[in-house]
Amino acid sequence: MADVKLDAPKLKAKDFKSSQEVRWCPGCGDYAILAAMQSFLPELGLEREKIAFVSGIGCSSRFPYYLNTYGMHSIHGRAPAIATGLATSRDDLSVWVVTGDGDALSIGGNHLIHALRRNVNLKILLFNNRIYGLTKGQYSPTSEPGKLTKSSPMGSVDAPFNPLSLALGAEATFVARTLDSDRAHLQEVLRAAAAHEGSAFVEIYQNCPIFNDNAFETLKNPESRDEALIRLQDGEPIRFGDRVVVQSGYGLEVKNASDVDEKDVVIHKSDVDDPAYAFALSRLSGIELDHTPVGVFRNVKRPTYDEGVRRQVNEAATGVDRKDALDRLLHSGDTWTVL
Amino acid sequence: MADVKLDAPKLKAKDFKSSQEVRWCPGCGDYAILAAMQSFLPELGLEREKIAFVSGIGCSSRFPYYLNTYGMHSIHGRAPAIATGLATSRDDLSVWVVTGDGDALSIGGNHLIHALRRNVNLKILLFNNRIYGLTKGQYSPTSEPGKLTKSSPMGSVDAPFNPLSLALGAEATFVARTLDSDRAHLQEVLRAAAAHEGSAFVEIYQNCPIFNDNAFETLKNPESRDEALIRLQDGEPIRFGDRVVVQSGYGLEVKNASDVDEKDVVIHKSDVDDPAYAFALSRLSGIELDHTPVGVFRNVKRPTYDEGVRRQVNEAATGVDRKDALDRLLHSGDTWTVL
Amino acid sequence: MAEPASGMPQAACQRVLPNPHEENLVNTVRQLDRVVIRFAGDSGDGMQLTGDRFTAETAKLGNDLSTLPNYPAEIRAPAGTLPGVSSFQIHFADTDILTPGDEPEVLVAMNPAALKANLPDLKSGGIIVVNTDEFSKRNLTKVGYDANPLEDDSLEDYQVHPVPLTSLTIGALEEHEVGKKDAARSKNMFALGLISWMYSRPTESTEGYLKKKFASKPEIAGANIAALKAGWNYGETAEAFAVQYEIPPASLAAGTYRNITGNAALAWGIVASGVASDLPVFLGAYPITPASDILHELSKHKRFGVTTVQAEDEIAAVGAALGASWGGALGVTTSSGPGIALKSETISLAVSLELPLLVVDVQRAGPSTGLPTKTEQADLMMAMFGRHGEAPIAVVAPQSPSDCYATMLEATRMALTYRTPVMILSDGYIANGAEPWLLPDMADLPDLRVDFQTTMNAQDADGNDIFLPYQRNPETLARPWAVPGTPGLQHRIGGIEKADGTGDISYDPANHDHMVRTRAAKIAGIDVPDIEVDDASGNAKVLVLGWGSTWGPIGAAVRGLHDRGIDIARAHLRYLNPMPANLGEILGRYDKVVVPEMNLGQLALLLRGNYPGTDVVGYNKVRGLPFTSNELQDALEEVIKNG
Amino acid sequence: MAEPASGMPQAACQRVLPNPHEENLVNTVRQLDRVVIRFAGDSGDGMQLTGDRFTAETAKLGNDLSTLPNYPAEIRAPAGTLPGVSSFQIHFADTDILTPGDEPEVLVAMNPAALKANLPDLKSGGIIVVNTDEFSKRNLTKVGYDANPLEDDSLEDYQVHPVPLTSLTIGALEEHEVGKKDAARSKNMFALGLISWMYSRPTESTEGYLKKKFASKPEIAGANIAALKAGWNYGETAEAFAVQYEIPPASLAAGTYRNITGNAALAWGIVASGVASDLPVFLGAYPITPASDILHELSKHKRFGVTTVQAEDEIAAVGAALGASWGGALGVTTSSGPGIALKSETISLAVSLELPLLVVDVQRAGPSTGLPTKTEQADLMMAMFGRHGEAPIAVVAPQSPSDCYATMLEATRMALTYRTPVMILSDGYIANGAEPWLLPDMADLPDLRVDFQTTMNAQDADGNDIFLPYQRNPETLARPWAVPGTPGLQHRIGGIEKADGTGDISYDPANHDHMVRTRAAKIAGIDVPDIEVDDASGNAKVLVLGWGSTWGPIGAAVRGLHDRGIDIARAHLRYLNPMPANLGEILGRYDKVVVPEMNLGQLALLLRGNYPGTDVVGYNKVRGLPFTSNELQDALEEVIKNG
Ligand SMILES: Cc1ncc(C[n+]2csc(CCOP(=O)(O)OP(=O)(O)O)c2C)c(N)n1
Ligand SMILES: Cc1ncc(C[n+]2csc(CCOP(=O)(O)OP(=O)(O)O)c2C)c(N)n1
Ligand code: SF4
Ligand code: SF4
Ligand SMILES: [Mg+2]
Ligand SMILES: [Mg+2]
Repeated sequence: MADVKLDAPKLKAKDFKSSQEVRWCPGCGDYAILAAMQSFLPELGLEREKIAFVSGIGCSSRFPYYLNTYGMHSIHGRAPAIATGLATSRDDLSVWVVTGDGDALSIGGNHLIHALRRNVNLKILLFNNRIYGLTKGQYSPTSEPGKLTKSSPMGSVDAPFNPLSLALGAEATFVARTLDSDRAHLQEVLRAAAAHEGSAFVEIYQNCPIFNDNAFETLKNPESRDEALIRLQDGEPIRFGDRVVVQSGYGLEVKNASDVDEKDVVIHKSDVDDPAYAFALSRLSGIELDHTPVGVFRNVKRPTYDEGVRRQVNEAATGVDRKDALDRLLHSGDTWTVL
Repeated sequence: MADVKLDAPKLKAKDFKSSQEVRWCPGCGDYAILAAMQSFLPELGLEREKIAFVSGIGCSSRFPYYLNTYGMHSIHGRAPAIATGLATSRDDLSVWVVTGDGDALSIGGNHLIHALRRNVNLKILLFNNRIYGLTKGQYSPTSEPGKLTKSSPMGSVDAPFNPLSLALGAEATFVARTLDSDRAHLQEVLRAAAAHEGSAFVEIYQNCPIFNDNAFETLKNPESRDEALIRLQDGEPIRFGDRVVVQSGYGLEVKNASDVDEKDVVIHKSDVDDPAYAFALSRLSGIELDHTPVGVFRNVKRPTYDEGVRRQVNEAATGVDRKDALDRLLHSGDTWTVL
Repeated sequence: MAEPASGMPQAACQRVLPNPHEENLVNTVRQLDRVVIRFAGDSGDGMQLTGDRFTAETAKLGNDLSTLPNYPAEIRAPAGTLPGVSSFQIHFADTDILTPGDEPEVLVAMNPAALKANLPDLKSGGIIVVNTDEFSKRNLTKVGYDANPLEDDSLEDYQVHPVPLTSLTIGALEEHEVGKKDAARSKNMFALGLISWMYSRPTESTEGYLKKKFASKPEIAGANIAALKAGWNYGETAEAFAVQYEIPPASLAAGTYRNITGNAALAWGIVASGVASDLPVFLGAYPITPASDILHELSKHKRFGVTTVQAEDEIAAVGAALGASWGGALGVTTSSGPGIALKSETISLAVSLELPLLVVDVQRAGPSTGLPTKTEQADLMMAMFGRHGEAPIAVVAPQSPSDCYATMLEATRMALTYRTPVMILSDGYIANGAEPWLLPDMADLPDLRVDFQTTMNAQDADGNDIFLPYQRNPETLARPWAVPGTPGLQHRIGGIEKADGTGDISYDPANHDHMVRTRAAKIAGIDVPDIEVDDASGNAKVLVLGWGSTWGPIGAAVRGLHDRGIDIARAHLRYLNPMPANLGEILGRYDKVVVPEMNLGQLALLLRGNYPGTDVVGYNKVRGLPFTSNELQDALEEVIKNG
Repeated sequence: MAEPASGMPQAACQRVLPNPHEENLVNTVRQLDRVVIRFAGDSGDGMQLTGDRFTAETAKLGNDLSTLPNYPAEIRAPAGTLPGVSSFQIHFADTDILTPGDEPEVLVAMNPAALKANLPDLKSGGIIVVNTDEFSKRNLTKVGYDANPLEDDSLEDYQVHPVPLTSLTIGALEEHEVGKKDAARSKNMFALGLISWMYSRPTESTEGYLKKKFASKPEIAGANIAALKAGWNYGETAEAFAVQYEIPPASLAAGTYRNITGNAALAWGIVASGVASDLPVFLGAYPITPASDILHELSKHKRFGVTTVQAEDEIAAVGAALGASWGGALGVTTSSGPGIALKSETISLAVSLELPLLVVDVQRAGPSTGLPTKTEQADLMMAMFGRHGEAPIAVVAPQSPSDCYATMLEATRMALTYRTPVMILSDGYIANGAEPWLLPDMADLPDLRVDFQTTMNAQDADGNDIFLPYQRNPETLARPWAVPGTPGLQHRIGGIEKADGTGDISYDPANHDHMVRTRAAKIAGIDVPDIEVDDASGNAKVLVLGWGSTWGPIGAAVRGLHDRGIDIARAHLRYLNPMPANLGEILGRYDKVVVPEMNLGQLALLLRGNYPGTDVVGYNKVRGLPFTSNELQDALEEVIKNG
């Protein structure tokens, strides 16, 4: 990927606004994410032309239209595949994928898990509103069981994915979660994702006021959020409100701080090689959001696919005169001459 | 699913042989799996017509042709989707999916993870030979990095999936692993899978003598297998040779038995609800097979998708005279009459 | 003969009969034979509900009618903007009608955006009822109006009725226990009342509807009803509204009617197919505009033994439907272009397996994402040929919203009788459009029950009974459907070429050729009714031949020509593959065959290819919109004139 | 003129010139103008290698030739069984030839399975060289021979040469340091030596080849060379082989030749396209028979800046290729029918994005999985129409293995010039067949370099420079290709309909119609060369028109007719969309146009549809096999006779 320099931004947020009128429903969480992104992008230290956004189809997938970078609004579910082609063939670009819970996890599930296992240098932002927004409100693979929608009038019987568990099961090297409404946190996570070499998978809880309003209210409402939202900080003990997180078997558990010996409080480390810890962390909250960690769950180094592919090509191609080599290729092996 | 009675088989292995000549390469691990299956099937206690096998495309996917049950050799990667339709609409059948590492994890990855999260009542047998057999030897999503094949003459740069980690990340309720060459163990696992209500995901290490010979030799060779193969037994401490498995952080670790206090040896339990333990177990061996657990990793109960769907339909449909109801449907809402 | 519903509000009874000499008097009633009205407002203004209620009132009055809702595309734009405009058009008449109308004659515009977006469609001289309260500076700028069009001469070609709808409504509800905001939200009912008065529609059924809808919030129900009545009374009393119109009932076939959209009729046709065949219905679907409503509708009808699976993608959706078909259900999958493209590999498998499968394509404008909310007919060639190998399937197309019901039953008959996938080509225009539907009698429901194979069907050389899964019915060429669970008939099927009869894998060249031809012959041999030609005079030299949703506009255009004494013959293709046996003969009768299509000439190419010698003239527009009958009338006249 | 290679083993020099009166003498040499030989054995017997070496020897001798390998289908059957048979056919002659030959005249059968599987194809009276060592009771029963066919009269119509190949080989290698098993494995080289003797081929190049191949195992090399020589000498000395044949060199165009398969030529054509355009090549592919070899071949050529990505499925493969195209690479994706079907939604996106994309379909027998190793031409209609919406793309088809190279360069020219997907329709017959190829001169490599957009291309109303991503080249209608990374040209593209020029999303009906027509016009306007007709006499009333791999068989059939003085014209379509501008005129010249296709008449339908008035007669067989020139000759004669 383009060499990301996270300093001295010379561009401003407004430089990343495109001429297109932004068209989401009033109050849609996508606005906040867009604003956060526009004011974050200068930090990349890249010229605008060095940045490419690829999206699928969905409300969220209109994102690229609103950024003054290169952008492709592709087809449903295929953005990770298309972006893989771009990122693999162009080492000078910063390639971002914007997708939704339906786009990434339903129709696009296969491309997502393969991009993650390959560790293609993509920053994948999954706007999870737990609903199909664009098609007007069917349940998605992250909707809660029993959800009443137009396509599930007696309640959905689908068990949802936990997107972070799925990503970890697919060998993701960078896995994070954040919230549309918390710009500072969102940008912190984007920063870490941008700095990661390889696939960075970021789940962003996004409110859809029209079809799934307040899905993440527990994490936003001042009355409940302190009990529910866990901000992960690398190297710091995991505490929130008067609770702490401790190990329990192979997983994690929430306890009252007062019941726990300080040394038993889990110290968050995103760089552990074994994904078991991050997986445990991903199980701390399920669909109910009762104890929901946000921040970077996992951030480890592993060779990237695109770099590996390019290295082989570069090794083989260095110093080759292509036309001459083609002539030799054609004449290789058994040939004969007619005079 | 059809009520599986695991007793008093009245049919014999030969009753499950079809008239078709079996056509795999000599020495292919698929033969052993077929033989094991044919002698296991009578144990289901079901008439042959109550069993259906659905496969995709690949050497492994020819499996249904050789069984005297109902069978569909479908298209590449789609067996879990097709089987979902069958299993959801027919509660009286025992539905099995046979697939390969390419079929299930490459092209079919999306259907696989969705079948697992939904917990559709399917027994999914993934014959993992870590290669594309049928198309003559390209690397697969389970091949080792650096693998030299026709499509990777400089070595593959793909990082592989760990199929069990992926399944667990996708919320699988039953996850197991076994070996083509160990009929007793294979059948034990099939038995457990058959008894499980919901999706049972079974990875079977299968030798492809033609394109990836001896991929699992470490686990088969008498000289190495005692050091490498870990047979999981529910309720028993995990030991193999003179080694034992102990917890280490959120994961597991192999130690010399002599260095470990007996009480620290992990007792295997497949029925823990938190998948973190099974996930840790799945990470014990990577692509190198140095410490490879076989047996049932996870086996927990969760409502099945097909049952949920049927319950809603049955609830709604009970006692309904369809023709009469149709007439009423047509006449519902605003109507008017022209005389 | 329709019986006009009674029960109009009091005031309506005091109307004066039309008097040509007193045209300008208050409350003149004038007779019309037809009118096209469009309600337009912001997405939040409730225009669809307004239109629906006006439709219901009109239907009860016995007019024939046709409607077309028009939702904002794809995204929810901010209030008051052009992309946020939602509209509903209704055409009703005293004769049977075929389309929702080319140009509205009446436009109800709830805000500047609605006026701006819809004005270009309005007939010159048409009536505009406009909510002046919304014409604030801010709202005008939002849509790019430099000046207030109500205040300059830009609307001088129209009859403009400026009405402060919002404030009148708020005023009328002052004594009701609702907040100002809720009061303002009832302005659509005020507008409905006013237009109902203008066109002499009874509002009683709407009152009932509102009471039911807001049963748990009686104050809201009350406010809406009050607004409705206030609107009516405003028409009655305001001097501005000099004329009231009456459109006498149409003489329609006797029976019970309802208004129905294409997607609803299609879903009900699927339900009816399950009933008629006595099979459980299994729908595998993935949401996509404009097909999602079929999934939504069917999800509600589990009581008919209808299972709906919202799959992870379209490939899974068709796969699950095929798996269910194998298991003996009526397997159905519904989508639109992009999804159908994805299903093609699996449909090819279904061709090879020779199992019944219903594939509904509600076409939208393409290529790629295209214009998801706009209509088009450009998937015909994909339906015919969009699969690898020789993979023929049956293709049918409904011609109007209500026709979807019967077309689905026909598709089911074909799928079950011939054990084949059948593609049903609807489109966005049919899907969302609505028209009155004469409800069929249950006694006429066809018997589509299937004989599943339960016994051996052949003998081997030694005289043992055996089962041949590809032994064909000599008449239909269909193979036996022996579902898993049937004792003794265990067999294996798959996508590799099979020996005819045994179904065993076969690499025999002669067998492959035979199977390719047999599958083709099976589809070609499907029994489809002859196509009928409407050539009243018998003197026509030109035939106009359409398919699918162009039925209405073509019909209206042809009627226009006939009314003007111009000869033209007309036929409409419901069966696209195979085509009716008499089609060649029919085509041969005419000098020219005009084929209007909302694509670049797909049926035209098929006709030229399959019926050499036919002089096919395409009329093609790909605007995401249905044809207007006027443009068609002109185009047809042109062809007729040019001989 | 070919220069026959020298260096035959000693014995070969002592040949006796043909003497008609001494025909039965030992070592008579007879001249032939052509011969078709098939080597057949078990998959493990090395028949492909044997055939390849014989081909190399023959090529060096200056004969023209054409070859066709035939691998077992799909699965590896146990040794000695019918499904395990592998064969290699070569046709060589003293003139230029067009096909690998209808029927072999010589069959080398290494075991009973090979005899049984191939005998039906052998020309009556043909020569059989058979390895008697393998005709054990067990092996015979394995393939269903009740009696040993070498011992009853079942082969009396043929000239049978029973040779204990295995034991002779083992015997010949007694003094070599190889085990008996390795010795026996050299029996294919013994057979090659024998047949090389029979047809006077030099074995020197094979010796060199073996030394190189087994450089690290000199004892194996030595054993193989000894077996080769032993075979040669056996022919020379064994009385059974009375006649030796000579096929003089053909007079071929001067230059350097090599033998090449279609898949290799296609891969090299892709490499050459990268060189000619000076673009990096990016292949996204998923393995599938018979296309995988293109992926394999390209994977070897990273030195040309060729990136190959083995994707997780076909959708990802084409997606990645499209992503790379967007980034400025030459994006390519290769597959066969089932995979192409899956790619269709993404190709439709590429149509909308108007980016270059090469899509190779190596057709195989369908529908569904069909017969993966067998050839067919039944994807033409899918190539033309297998996408939702009006989504036209260019379609071309190579006509022979070596022609794949030039066809790929042409496809690249079209894709880059017009910024469009191009479908290349190869098939299994071309893919695996091989023929000599006169190597092109690098100086003739076309210049396919592209002008990427790097500057603004328009001005806005205020006179500011702006970039319009859909501003078209007035001649080609292509839009600018401004790749990410280009400063100042940031823009967004997508699958929703775009306003021409700005590329902004547009729901405007008129714009949509305009864009649909523009995309169609762009493809219709692609500059393709006129089609050439071979109508030597100028008297032909019948034209035979083919496309793709039927080129060889049709050519041979036409030559046969011409040789017999029968008039027939011939043309072959490389450009299927758009078709050459002069095609209509050409078709118009003939009373009848015969279109032979390995499908049920797909091109025929297009011709009838696009060129009304043409009397198209289809000749269709769908057997998974190429046509034989004999059957075509008969069929054409029939049409000519019946006027
Ligand atoms: C092949 C295909 N199938 C279906 C659709 C319809 N579709 C568009 S977006 C979408 C789901 C959107 O949900 P999500 O990805 O969660 O995005 P959101 O709108 O919620 O941001 C669907 C089903 C499509 N455009 N293409
Ligand atoms: C749509 C499609 N793409 C590709 C193929 C070709 N194909 C058939 S099987 C296969 C992979 C087989 O590998 P695996 O699933 O591991 O099975 P194995 O042969 O190893 O048992 C491929 C790529 C196909 N048949 N269909
Ligand atoms: S539907 Fe929901 S997700 Fe989509 S734009 Fe509206 S609020 Fe946002
Ligand atoms: S190729 Fe490998 S997996 Fe396939 S049949 Fe042969 S040995 Fe088995
Ligand atoms: Mg969503
Ligand atoms: Mg495999």
